[in-house]
Amino acid sequence: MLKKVDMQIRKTNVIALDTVEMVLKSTYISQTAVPGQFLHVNVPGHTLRRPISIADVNRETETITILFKTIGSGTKKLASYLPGMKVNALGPCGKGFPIDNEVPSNVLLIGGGIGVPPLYYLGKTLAKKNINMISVLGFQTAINVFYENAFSQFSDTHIVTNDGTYGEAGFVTAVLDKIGDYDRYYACGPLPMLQAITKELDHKSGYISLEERMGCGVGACFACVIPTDDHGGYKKICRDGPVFKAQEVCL
Amino acid sequence: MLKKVDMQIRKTNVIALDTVEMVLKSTYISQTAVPGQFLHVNVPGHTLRRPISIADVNRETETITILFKTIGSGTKKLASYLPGMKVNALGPCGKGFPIDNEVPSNVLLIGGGIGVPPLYYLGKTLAKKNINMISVLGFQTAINVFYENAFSQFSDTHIVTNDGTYGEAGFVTAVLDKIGDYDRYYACGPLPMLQAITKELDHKSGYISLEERMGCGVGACFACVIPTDDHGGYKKICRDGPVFKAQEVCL
Amino acid sequence: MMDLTAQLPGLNLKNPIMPASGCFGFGREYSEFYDLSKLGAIMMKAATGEERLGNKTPRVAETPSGMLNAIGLQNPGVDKIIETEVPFLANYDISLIANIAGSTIKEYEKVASAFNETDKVHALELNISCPNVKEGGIQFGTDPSMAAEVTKVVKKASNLPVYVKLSPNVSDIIAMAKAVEEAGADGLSMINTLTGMQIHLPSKKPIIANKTGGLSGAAIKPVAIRMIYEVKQHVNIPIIGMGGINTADDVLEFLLAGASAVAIGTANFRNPFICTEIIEALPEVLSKYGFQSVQDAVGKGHDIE
Amino acid sequence: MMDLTAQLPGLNLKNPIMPASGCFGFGREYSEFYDLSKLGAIMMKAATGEERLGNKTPRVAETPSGMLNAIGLQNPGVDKIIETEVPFLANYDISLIANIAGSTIKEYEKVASAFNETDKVHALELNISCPNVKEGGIQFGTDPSMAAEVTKVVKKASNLPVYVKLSPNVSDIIAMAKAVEEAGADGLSMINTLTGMQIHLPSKKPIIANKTGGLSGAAIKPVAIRMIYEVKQHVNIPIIGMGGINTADDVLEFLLAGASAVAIGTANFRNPFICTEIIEALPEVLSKYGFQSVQDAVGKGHDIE
Ligand SMILES: Cc1cc2nc3c(=O)[nH]c(=O)nc-3n(C[C@H](O)[C@H](O)[C@H](O)COP(=O)(O)OP(=O)(O)OC[C@H]3O[C@@H](n4cnc5c(N)ncnc54)[C@H](O)[C@@H]3O)c2cc1C
Ligand SMILES: Cc1cc2nc3c(=O)[nH]c(=O)nc-3n(C[C@H](O)[C@H](O)[C@H](O)COP(=O)(O)OP(=O)(O)OC[C@H]3O[C@@H](n4cnc5c(N)ncnc54)[C@H](O)[C@@H]3O)c2cc1C
Ligand SMILES: Cc1cc2nc3c(=O)[nH]c(=O)nc-3n(C[C@H](O)[C@H](O)[C@H](O)COP(=O)(O)O)c2cc1C
Ligand SMILES: Cc1cc2nc3c(=O)[nH]c(=O)nc-3n(C[C@H](O)[C@H](O)[C@H](O)COP(=O)(O)O)c2cc1C
Ligand code: FES
Ligand code: FES
Repeated sequence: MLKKVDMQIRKTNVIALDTVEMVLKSTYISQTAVPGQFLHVNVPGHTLRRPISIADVNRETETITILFKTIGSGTKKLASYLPGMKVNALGPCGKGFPIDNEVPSNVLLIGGGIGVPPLYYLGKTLAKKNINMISVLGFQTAINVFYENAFSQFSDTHIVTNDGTYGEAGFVTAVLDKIGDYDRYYACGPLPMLQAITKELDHKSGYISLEERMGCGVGACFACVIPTDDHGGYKKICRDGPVFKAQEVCL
Repeated sequence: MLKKVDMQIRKTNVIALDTVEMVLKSTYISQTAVPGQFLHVNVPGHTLRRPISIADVNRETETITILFKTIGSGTKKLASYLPGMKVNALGPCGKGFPIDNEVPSNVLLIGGGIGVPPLYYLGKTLAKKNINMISVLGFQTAINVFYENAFSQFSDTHIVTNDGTYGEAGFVTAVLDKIGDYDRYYACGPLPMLQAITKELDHKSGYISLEERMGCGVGACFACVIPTDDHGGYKKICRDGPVFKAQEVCL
Repeated sequence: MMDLTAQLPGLNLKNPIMPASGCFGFGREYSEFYDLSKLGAIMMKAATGEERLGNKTPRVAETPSGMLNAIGLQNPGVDKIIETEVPFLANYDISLIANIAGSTIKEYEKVASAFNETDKVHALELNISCPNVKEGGIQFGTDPSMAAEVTKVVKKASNLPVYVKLSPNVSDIIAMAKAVEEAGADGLSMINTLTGMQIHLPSKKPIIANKTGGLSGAAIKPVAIRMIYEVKQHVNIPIIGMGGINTADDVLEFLLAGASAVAIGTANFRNPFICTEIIEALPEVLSKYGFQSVQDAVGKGHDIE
Repeated sequence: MMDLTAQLPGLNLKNPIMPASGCFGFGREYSEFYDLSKLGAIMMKAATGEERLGNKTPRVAETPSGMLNAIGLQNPGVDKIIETEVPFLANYDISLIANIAGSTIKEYEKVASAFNETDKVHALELNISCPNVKEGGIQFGTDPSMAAEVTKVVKKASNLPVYVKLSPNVSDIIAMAKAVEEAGADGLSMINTLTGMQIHLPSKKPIIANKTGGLSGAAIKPVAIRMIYEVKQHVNIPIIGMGGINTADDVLEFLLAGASAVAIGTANFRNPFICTEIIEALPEVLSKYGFQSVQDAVGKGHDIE
């Protein structure tokens, strides 16, 4: 169930260009969050909350990790916060990736830029189920790259940069046919990336996590809808998503 | 000349109910400010600056002191600032009390509530000229009283509280006929107090310091005008004042 | 004890606080945060004759002290709402206000009569001011004679009290208010959003897919207060006030301006508990400023002449 | 080097930034902070036929991301302004725009012809939208035919290019813009303030002595952008845009919406250096978003159809 929680900042760290890793203490969120869910984060002085994915959970320390890129005034303000200060969030929001017993034994994780974070918690969780994983993580340029080592702990990890300054050059789709076999993919990243992937991999079972500008973050305002395939219907990304079956929604 | 300055907070102190004393470092303001001038203080997140009187200046430490009451969101935010943080202000604003060679040797200082601060710097300055001073300081109730000792250093000081919980009971006007003689008064406080004083002491030479809601604080927007006696004219409190001859303006 | 009740046509409210239409869906999501019975009333999301899918996304954008939205009246249609949403809300001890919208007078009529047949809805809020739909909506909201006409039709189609929701995007709000009062409106609800736009620099396009959107939140409060204050001096029907309320102090400001009850929209997004927190804070604020009851404060910002 | 120049009727601006009327007086105060020659132009405080003393105080109040003002056109009268203020400003290498106001068409005519006789003023800004005076002002600003009439009279009374300053407090901003364009306006200036009110809880009265005041600042930026964007699609005369500009990013947003130059009002109060800081920041912002010049960005927020 969604709650409004105050979380104390335990640690913040700039881990790549304009990219902040923040560790937050919350008993409730750490006990209930599943991979793919997000926090709707309050930023004082702002009318709307900011949706940020849960990138990791540690049930022992009762902490969660978020990773965010400083884009505009909200994330910049959040980035200025120091350990000891409190952050208020609604969470855990939305539905995460399905991690049932039917997860096939070989899966592919595809992350683009700031879409990488939710895949980390997913990967860590799948690793406990002994699923074999390949990760393809795309970034704009070398100084944007983060979490390569972290993903390597549980997966065969490929880094791609648009400008070729690190790893393979090009978009994540450039390496999709050079990697091993897998029976399902999980993807999160910018819309053009998801459009390319779902088209190229339309023969595969896949789950994608979507972004949209949000109002309430809880399903009440109809800001964050996405058309679904069944007779012109819509789903709400904040409540029915952000994770959808690749074939369920029209990108 | 008016400048825009960043000042570091050296000390903050709650000295009476909802009343904050803040010491700020500014070479420029400390060297140029005269008693009665004010700072137009920036409060981040607010459209307008807050006018606050200069309550004291220390040229050796290059610091100035302001005293303010926490009223609304601006002064509350200012009160939350810690030593080491910076405050931006325009200053020194306006014209202060005239401290020329014609100051008579016996003067009266009358302060009401948050009108007390500018009189402190005035009193300290006049004390150096060996002027004899009587101070009448009015507050609402005992827990609002501040700076009694400070004024006692240079003046025969009378405290008045509206409810009689400290010093004499009533308004400052209640004690005006019980004190010694003086040839000029300087007053700052709420409008009703200034109206009563200027009426009661209309045979005396007097200077009063006025408050008004301000826009620019520099004389450009015409927000802070006060009618003057000469053929329907207006003066600007922020630039021509805040100190005026008692008979010059229509309260 | 402070008397928080408010009596308006069709609405006997235990307190004057209700979520504004479109900002609270049909209550299901917020019912997970608190017991909806704590509210005075709920203004439901707009209902149209048939299902509407609304506008393309993005549908919201943040602005200084406010936000833009162009949802475009997405809703499952009045019949589905009556079938699935009204019964859910009827479980709570609150007044229900149905917000009705349409592109044609016929559609308004249809929606109004459909709600008339349920006995669970206590009043209608006639939305003639939604700036985010291509046809209808806004024309009704800026032309006094069209507003009067649709008010008359809806009054005839239903026995429920009708609160006409006024648009602030007009030259003369008093003329609008008087026109619908004469046409039989039982109350007014004001204000809806101001039409605005934000351009996204990287894409050089309006952020909102619909280009323009409705501006709500604290930024518009001075416009809401001004319009309510002006209208209060010219009509005799009660006003439900809204536009930028974030605190119990804000609520009192609306009461002083002339509102008899208030609605809270955008503020729910930042704080899902905003309505209940304001209900809890209101008694202290009222007594701090010398009022014995909500009713006592209504219109007290006007000179007594 | 980035080309910041802007060419508008009567105005050859070295950059598109000017302080907005009423927020900068006649430049004297801000000339103590920086050399006014850095500006593109100055929009002078409103001039009326005779001296005006304006409204009672308080005249300003702060609102969320904005402020209200009701100065009431206080000014020493057009003759005094021409005698004492214009010569001072003529010392600087900038374009001068005289903001003219009045209660009657005759008064507008008088003020316009007085400025026509100085050779130091480059354009007139016809203020038909001041919400803070009892007579005149706002009526001209909400009725297209009255707006057209006063525009015609002023055009006739003067050889200077006339920029008509539009009020946002109207149902149909396009109709207003087209009416004054047809009447001969050389350009538009928009927007003036939105009428608003704030009630002071302790005194239970409107804070502004005039009761209502004009809302300005960041809060109104979305309304300004929307109106400029809409008007741009319907007129062929240039627009000087204003309303809530605080940053060089904001300036670009106005250019994309369709403004050819911009004015900065309220932001001067918080930061007296705002105009010069924005002038300095603008080249980088323009090039960041791929523009070679100010002119290059004008209207680029519109679909190319
Ligand atoms: C479900 C979900 C999960 C996300 N997870 C992450 C994450 O883990 N790390 C991360 O860095 N970013 C994530 N984002 C994107 C993140 O929400 C935006 O980068 C952030 O809101 C920008 O805020 P700002 O104040 O910096 O930007 P501004 O541009 O100032 O924001 C203005 C408004 O636009 C909204 N907005 C701007 N960009 C986006 C966007 N891309 N998506 C949604 N709303 C946006 C803001 O929330 C705010 O309401 C996620 C978005 C969604 C929808
Ligand atoms: C020349 C001058 C000197 C002053 N010196 C002092 C001082 O030394 N100590 C002190 O505590 N106060 C002083 N004041 C009053 C002080 O400016 C206000 O208390 C303060 O601005 C309130 O801000 P706020 O954000 O707390 O209140 P809010 O009510 O939130 O402020 C909203 C707006 O109203 C203005 N405002 C509210 N009350 C006043 C007021 N009484 N006078 C002017 N503007 C007001 C604010 O500046 C702001 O623009 C002085 C005022 C003036 C004009
Ligand atoms: C996301 C959103 C959706 C809205 N939908 C509706 C609606 O369906 N019908 C309606 O009458 N008003 C609608 N409104 C307007 C609000 O009910 C309210 O009048 C306005 O937002 C001002 O109040 P606020 O500032 O408290 O949000 C909507 C507002 C928002 C922000
Ligand atoms: C204190 C004040 C005084 C103003 N006086 C005038 C005026 O005399 N003539 C005029 O046309 N506009 C006047 N305006 C409106 C501004 O010129 C401008 O159109 C408006 O404030 C929006 O811009 P901003 O948000 O940058 O302030 C005034 C605005 C303020 C805040
Ligand atoms: S953000 Fe409100 S429904 Fe998703
Ligand atoms: S505050 Fe602007 S003139 Fe005094």
